[in-house]
Amino acid sequence: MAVAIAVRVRFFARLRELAGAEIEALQVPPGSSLADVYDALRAKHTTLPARESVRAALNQEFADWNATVAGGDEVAFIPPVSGGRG
Amino acid sequence: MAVAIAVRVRFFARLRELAGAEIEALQVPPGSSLADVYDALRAKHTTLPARESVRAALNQEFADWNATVAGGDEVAFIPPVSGGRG
Amino acid sequence: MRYDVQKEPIDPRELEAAVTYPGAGAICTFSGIVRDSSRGQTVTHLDYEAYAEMAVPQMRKIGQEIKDRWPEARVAMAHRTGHLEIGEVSVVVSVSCPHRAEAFEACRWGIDRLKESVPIWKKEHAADGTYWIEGDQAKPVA
Amino acid sequence: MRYDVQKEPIDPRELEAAVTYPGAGAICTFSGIVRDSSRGQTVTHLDYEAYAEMAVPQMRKIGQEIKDRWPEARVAMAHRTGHLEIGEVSVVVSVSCPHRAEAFEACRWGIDRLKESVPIWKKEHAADGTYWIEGDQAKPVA
Repeated sequence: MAVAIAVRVRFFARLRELAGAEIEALQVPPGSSLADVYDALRAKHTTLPARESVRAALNQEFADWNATVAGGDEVAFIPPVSGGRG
Repeated sequence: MAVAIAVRVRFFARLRELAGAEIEALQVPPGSSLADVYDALRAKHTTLPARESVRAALNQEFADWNATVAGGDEVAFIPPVSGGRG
Repeated sequence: MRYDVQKEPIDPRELEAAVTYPGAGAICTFSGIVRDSSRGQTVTHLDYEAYAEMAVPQMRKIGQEIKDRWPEARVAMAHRTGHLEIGEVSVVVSVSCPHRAEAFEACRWGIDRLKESVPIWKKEHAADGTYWIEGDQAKPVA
Repeated sequence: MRYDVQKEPIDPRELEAAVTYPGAGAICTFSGIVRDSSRGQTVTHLDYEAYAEMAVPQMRKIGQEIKDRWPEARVAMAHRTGHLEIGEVSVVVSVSCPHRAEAFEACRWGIDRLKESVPIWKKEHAADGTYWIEGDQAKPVA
């Protein structure tokens, strides 16, 4: 197996509370997608919600779940923003 | 002829400049309409524009040209307001 | 509710303070500013003239029309008179509502009605002369 | 152009000053205010949390979208974070344009886009508990 790559994962708002962490360093196999990263985290933090209700950001931009991560990337999992009619 | 009634006429903006007066006391026959008042003034201040480009106000409310004036009324002749897209 | 025709500069924050209430989630504030050009000409300054005794009641009437359409709205309006330089605030309409859609709509409605029905006139001092602005027309000062 | 995510109170006048220019005839400023109720419940206060390093670039992107649609617009946005009491200003979007129609439209567009795409979250402390507000949903804090 190829050497693992390290990404920095950030959680916000309800996801931060559910994960019990703001920032987490994670090792994933090369070629992992954002979906792979989330699934790995969800295996560990079982209270994290299904991917459908979450958006992913890669290096501070919204990104597709199938985007590939690279070593040193900042990954964030983002619950729906406050939105609403207010 | 019945006794005349006295109204107070106010001019604003371009009409004030054309009339050369801000306030004018005017005697008109009882039963006079706002149109009658304007026509009397226009006979005197010949540079005043045609009635079509002016609105009338009676006692500080917009009024129809055929509204009847009474003694002591405040009459105003109002050019189009600044309006526009600004 | 607050309706002013004033010679002094307008402070939009005072109008916003006048419309705030605990159920308000949204305030929309429109400010009209003196522009440096008009009709393709450079503008140097403006003079505004008001029929103040009528203008304030007309503003109050517009406030009531807004309340009829958006019952939870609170409204404040102010218009300046006299000499205004480029960049100065000539008019402010501020509306609060529980939610933003109504706040935008009611504020837009307020300034549109103000511009068509409140007796205040603009004299434009421009590179090509001095004009009274009457609706879409600019009439040269004799 | 000015885009801020800040713990300190927002001064809408500073944002308006940032968008003013000599050709601007209209400024539309939207302020979001903490309401005393939500979902039929009394709200006591809010906490806002931001992904600030992403929120500011997202605001900048919205400002650019506005410029693409209304090239003469100038835009400023600020969002507060942390503990907010009822009546405090949580967010301000201010847009200047030559004329008012565009100023209203561009400002409305700016706040709508901000609410859907800028990563800032609201935690609502209400009579019936504490909730994260996610879009149209209120999710109880575990």
